[in-house]
Amino acid sequence: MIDVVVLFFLFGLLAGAARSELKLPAALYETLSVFLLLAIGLKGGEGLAKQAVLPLLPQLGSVILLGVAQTLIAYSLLRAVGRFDRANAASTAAHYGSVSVATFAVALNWLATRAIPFESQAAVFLAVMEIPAILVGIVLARGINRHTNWRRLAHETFLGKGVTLLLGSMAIGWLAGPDGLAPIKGVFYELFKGALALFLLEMGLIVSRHFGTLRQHGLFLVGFGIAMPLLSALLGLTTGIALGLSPGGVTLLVVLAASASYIAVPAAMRLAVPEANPALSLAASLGITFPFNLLVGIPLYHRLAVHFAGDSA
Amino acid sequence: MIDVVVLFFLFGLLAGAARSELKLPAALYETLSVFLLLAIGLKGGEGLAKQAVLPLLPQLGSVILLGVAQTLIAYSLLRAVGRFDRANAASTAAHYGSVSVATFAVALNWLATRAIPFESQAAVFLAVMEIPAILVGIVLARGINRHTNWRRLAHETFLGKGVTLLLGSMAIGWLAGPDGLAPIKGVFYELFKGALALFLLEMGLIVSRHFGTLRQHGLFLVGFGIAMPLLSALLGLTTGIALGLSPGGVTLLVVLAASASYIAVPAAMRLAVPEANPALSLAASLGITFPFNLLVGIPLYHRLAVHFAGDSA
Amino acid sequence: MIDVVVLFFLFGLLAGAARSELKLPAALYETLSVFLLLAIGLKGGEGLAKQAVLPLLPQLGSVILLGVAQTLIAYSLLRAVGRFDRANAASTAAHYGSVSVATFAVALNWLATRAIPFESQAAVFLAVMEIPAILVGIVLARGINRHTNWRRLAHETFLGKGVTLLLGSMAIGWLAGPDGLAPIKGVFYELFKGALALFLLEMGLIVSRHFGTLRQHGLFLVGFGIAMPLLSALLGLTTGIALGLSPGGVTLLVVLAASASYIAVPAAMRLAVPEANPALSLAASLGITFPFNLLVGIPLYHRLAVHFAGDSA
Amino acid sequence: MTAPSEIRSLLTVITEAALENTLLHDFEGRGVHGCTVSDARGRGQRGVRDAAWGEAANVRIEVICRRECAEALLDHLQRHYFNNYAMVAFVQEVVVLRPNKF
Amino acid sequence: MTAPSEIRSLLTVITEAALENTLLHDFEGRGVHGCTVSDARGRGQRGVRDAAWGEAANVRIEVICRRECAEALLDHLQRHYFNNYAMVAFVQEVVVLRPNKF
Amino acid sequence: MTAPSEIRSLLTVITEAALENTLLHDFEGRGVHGCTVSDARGRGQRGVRDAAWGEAANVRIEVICRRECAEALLDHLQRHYFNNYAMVAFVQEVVVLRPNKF
Ligand SMILES: Nc1ncnc2c1ncn2[C@@H]1O[C@H](COP(=O)(O)O)[C@@H](O)[C@H]1O
Ligand SMILES: Nc1ncnc2c1ncn2[C@@H]1O[C@H](COP(=O)(O)O)[C@@H](O)[C@H]1O
Ligand SMILES: Nc1ncnc2c1ncn2[C@@H]1O[C@H](COP(=O)(O)O)[C@@H](O)[C@H]1O
Ligand code: NA
Ligand code: NA
Ligand code: NA
Repeated sequence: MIDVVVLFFLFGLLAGAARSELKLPAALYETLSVFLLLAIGLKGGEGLAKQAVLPLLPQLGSVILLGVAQTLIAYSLLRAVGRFDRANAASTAAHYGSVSVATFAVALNWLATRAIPFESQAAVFLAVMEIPAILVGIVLARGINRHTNWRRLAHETFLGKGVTLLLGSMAIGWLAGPDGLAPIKGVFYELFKGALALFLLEMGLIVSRHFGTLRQHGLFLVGFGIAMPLLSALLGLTTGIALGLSPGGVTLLVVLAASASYIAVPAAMRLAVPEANPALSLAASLGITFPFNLLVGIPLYHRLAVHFAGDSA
Repeated sequence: MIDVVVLFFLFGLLAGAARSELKLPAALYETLSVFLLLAIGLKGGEGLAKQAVLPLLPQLGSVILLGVAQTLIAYSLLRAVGRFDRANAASTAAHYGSVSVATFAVALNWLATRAIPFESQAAVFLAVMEIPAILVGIVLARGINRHTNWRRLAHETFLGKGVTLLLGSMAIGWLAGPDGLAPIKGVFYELFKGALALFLLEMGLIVSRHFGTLRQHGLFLVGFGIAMPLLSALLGLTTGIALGLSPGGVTLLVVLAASASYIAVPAAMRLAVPEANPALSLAASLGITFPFNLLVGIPLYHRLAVHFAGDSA
Repeated sequence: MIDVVVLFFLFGLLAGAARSELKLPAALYETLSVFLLLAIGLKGGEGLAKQAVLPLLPQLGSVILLGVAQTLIAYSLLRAVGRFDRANAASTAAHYGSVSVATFAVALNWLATRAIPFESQAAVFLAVMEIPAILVGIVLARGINRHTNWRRLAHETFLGKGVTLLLGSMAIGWLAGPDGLAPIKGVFYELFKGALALFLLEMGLIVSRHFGTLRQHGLFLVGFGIAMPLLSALLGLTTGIALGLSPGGVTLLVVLAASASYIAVPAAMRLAVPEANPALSLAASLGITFPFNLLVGIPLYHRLAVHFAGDSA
Repeated sequence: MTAPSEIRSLLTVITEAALENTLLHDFEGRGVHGCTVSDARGRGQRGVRDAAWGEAANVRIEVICRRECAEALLDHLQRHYFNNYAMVAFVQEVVVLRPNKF
Repeated sequence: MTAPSEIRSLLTVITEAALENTLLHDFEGRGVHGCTVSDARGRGQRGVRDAAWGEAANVRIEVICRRECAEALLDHLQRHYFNNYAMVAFVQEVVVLRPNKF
Repeated sequence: MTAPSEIRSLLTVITEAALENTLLHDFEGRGVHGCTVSDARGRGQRGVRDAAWGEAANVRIEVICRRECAEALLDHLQRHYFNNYAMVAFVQEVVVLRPNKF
């Protein structure tokens, strides 16, 4: 049975496709994304409080490499098969090397609904995988000898809204621990699923607006938007098994690998690689990959994870 | 004892009348109205999941006729007694033939507080009764041979925000069923009353702004704003009894009949019948009928429903 | 252990100081402040319903005098020690004679977390202490023979957003009583701490923006921003003990005395004493006194209250 | 300035939010290739219109186009909307680069 | 254009949100029949004013009126507000229909 | 009018919200002392941009400055942004008091 939050996404998609007048206030969308990031971070930080932090460092290194590898592979595919120019290939590749918070949130919800346990560092993976792809994408587009404003860029990426919220709330969860968090769990944990439902309703409306671009740019974008997450999923699966994660943890890492950014990366690429067409990369990441992961990917990735990492649980 | 959510309405009314600087952010008002529509729809859909849908069809036909009848009666009264011109009579009549979601939400809350059961199709009635009055109103103002942009209008009415949200969330509730909805009940059901309280605070502020128009347009508007819902209530009562609804269900149908639209209809009429003065119809529907239904109507309608439909419970 | 809501404040402070791009939507901030005021008022009103109102009158008189005294003392200090001109001294003094709702909310939360009881009239004190300092500040700046627009001013102060919400929700809480409020407690009581956490995150971001002014205006502002609340705390302590409040109640009165306004007073002073520099008074009240009270003040004031008023409990 | 600059007309319409889509549709049908819309509140002959409440919200629509186009749009507004809607419209001259865009 | 069009002055004032009501009240007392207000953020001599936080929010007030009226309003602003408030005011000429409205 | 009034240029730029900080930074480096920003939605050659969703949000930036400054800014915009960003820029003349402010 399909999760109720995904039904909200489909509802938004349909309403958008039917050109309904339905529109959520921009402030609500922003509020919900802040809320989801805080809730994910708090939960992650709470979990981290219970384990040693040092053994995580090699894991973080691995997921960074994972993100870099995905970006390079996506770039090659887009150049060779899609015949994208350098700027568009680099920009789109960066989207796929990075991650989507919304997809991760749906996966968290999927696991929670089925009471499947997972490692709390998954939230750290989320924060850590957001950035490297952006840097790789810029180098692919510009080379490293060009006068990119690295200072400005570092600021944008490391102090961007998403990363700040994730790291800050993880620190709070870690410092406060389960007892300290108890008073605010009524808001941040119990309202999570309802907030996610509303958020996905808006995501559906947004995604439907990107279908137009898809119709223009033909089959390649659609194919890439499905093939790339599947390829990334295999990389993520291998990494997750190599890191000895539980099936739940592997699922989340695969979801992170397979998901494509649609907030942080577009904003950074718009400034760093302005000649790339944002409609193209967003049509792929939002219009194809996001719904694919929600509807088909997550259950599939979990099945794979159980199949290959089931013993290590 | 008066319900606490109604106290919030009175508070808003007083604050507005005293020209307090109190103002809620527009995004909050919009968010609350989205939330209430979703919650009503989900609950309705969940209820519908438990019953056969086919027997509903004749009920839906009846409530559509009910809305049409109300519009025609209101039009005659406004023309004959109120000496309104054709456009204003048609526009105002459409408000009264349609329904008010806020009034319905207060009635739902009133029944829930008193643990009075009702039929879940009431939410469907709400969605279905919003539209016909708009069409009738336009025909009354323009005749049917004129070149109204029916396509545009159909779009506005059937894909308007309210109807989209109601139908979509009913579908979700119906598909997910009680178990599927469980994870999001923390948000959509348990926060309903608090959200309604905040919403009514803003409604009070809004209503108070329409008192000025009332002072200008004299007693007729006030009289009509009270007489019309009472008349409609009788029609609704008859229909509800004829449909064999429980006292709770009859109460809700009477409330729907007695309530007057203040969102969907004004917006549609503004475009379709521009020469009608929106201040006039809103002063009646928002300034008189809405508070009348909240403060006097709902308990009265329930007493009537129990008296006449009590046996069928 | 530091309360989790205060961690959110520190997070905001750090994010702001690091020039993160984190920004909450304005509508969320406004919504949270409306929510906190309503929740505080409802709780206060519910408490008041259980006691006689007449004995409160002399208490209200005392806290008004307390606010007036603080304003006069602050004015003298700012003129004599800080060498502020008349307008700036009067405006800043008014901030310190008035109160901060956010500080009060954190103190409420601090007591609730530790299950320390307090008198419900504290919420009335909050409403009553907001205003007198504004009037005193204006008289200090202008004298009383000048043609100030008192009517306008009375409107701004008595019908300002904060006072309206507090008085209105207290009335609702009082009228509805514990049973009447039950249905909306899910929203207004159980979400209080989470909402406060989000609110303090934004407060941290706001406060960090006032550090710049502090660097310019040197040590005096910092010293005043710490010394003044301590001085006010002693006055509040004496008053609280004289009124025979419980340790929890004394703590809240001390917090009110020690806190400095950053919403109602700046807005009123901007219009009434335009030649005063708002950056100066806000840097002190928001940049110094607010964080000082949150991090150091509240626990300290409670210890003092227990020490001196412990027997009367 | 290195690029050719030219004079165009800037038409500003302040009106009821309910009209936004209708007007944009009308304008498109009259050869307007772009426009900018922002929210506003205001007061005028038809009373106070403050953005908090849908029915009374205002928008401000701006169109840069050739002079003849601006005049045709003004004319259209006057014929179809001036009588029944809260509406103010005015035209200014502005200097633009890339004049073929407008 | 079929209707009489005429030149009027458009006065734009960008200032602290705290002044909105006061200014509108002043303007009304000086024969102004309508105005439009929108939210804005900005920076100037009195620092950065970004709309997120009440004390530092800006508004942009626009008034269309006769030239003499615009000059009188400018003069009033200068006398009473220029010294103590973050404020910028400027005047443009605009073409309007229905000139008797302004 | 009692104060000296003078003519200045008002440059208005309507562009992608993502550019806001970059442009303000550029402008400051070119001697601009103040500016006003507000949110907008719109449509143009680069499609529909409605404010609800970050990537497609527009801003409207206004700068009052000397004519030479406005021309230099226009030139800068054209060189660096016109090709790759949704952007419209235009200049008007306005009457200001306190001309030394701009
Ligand atoms: N004289 C004016 N100056 C600037 N804006 C105006 C003026 N008159 C009206 N407006 C704006 O235009 C809208 C419609 O005006 P009206 O049709 O006079 O009600 C008002 O809500 C204001 O936002
Ligand atoms: N040169 C300028 N161009 C456009 N807007 C300005 C300019 N200078 C100031 N402003 C606006 O006017 C407000 C008040 O300016 P000021 O009094 O200089 O602080 C600022 O917050 C800006 O929104
Ligand atoms: N003719 C026009 N009149 C007014 N605003 C325009 C016009 N063309 C474009 N715009 C605005 O400028 C933005 C960028 O335009 P463009 O580069 O043509 O996509 C659009 O999103 C509109 O907000
Ligand atoms: Na990825
Ligand atoms: Na009705
Ligand atoms: Na104080």
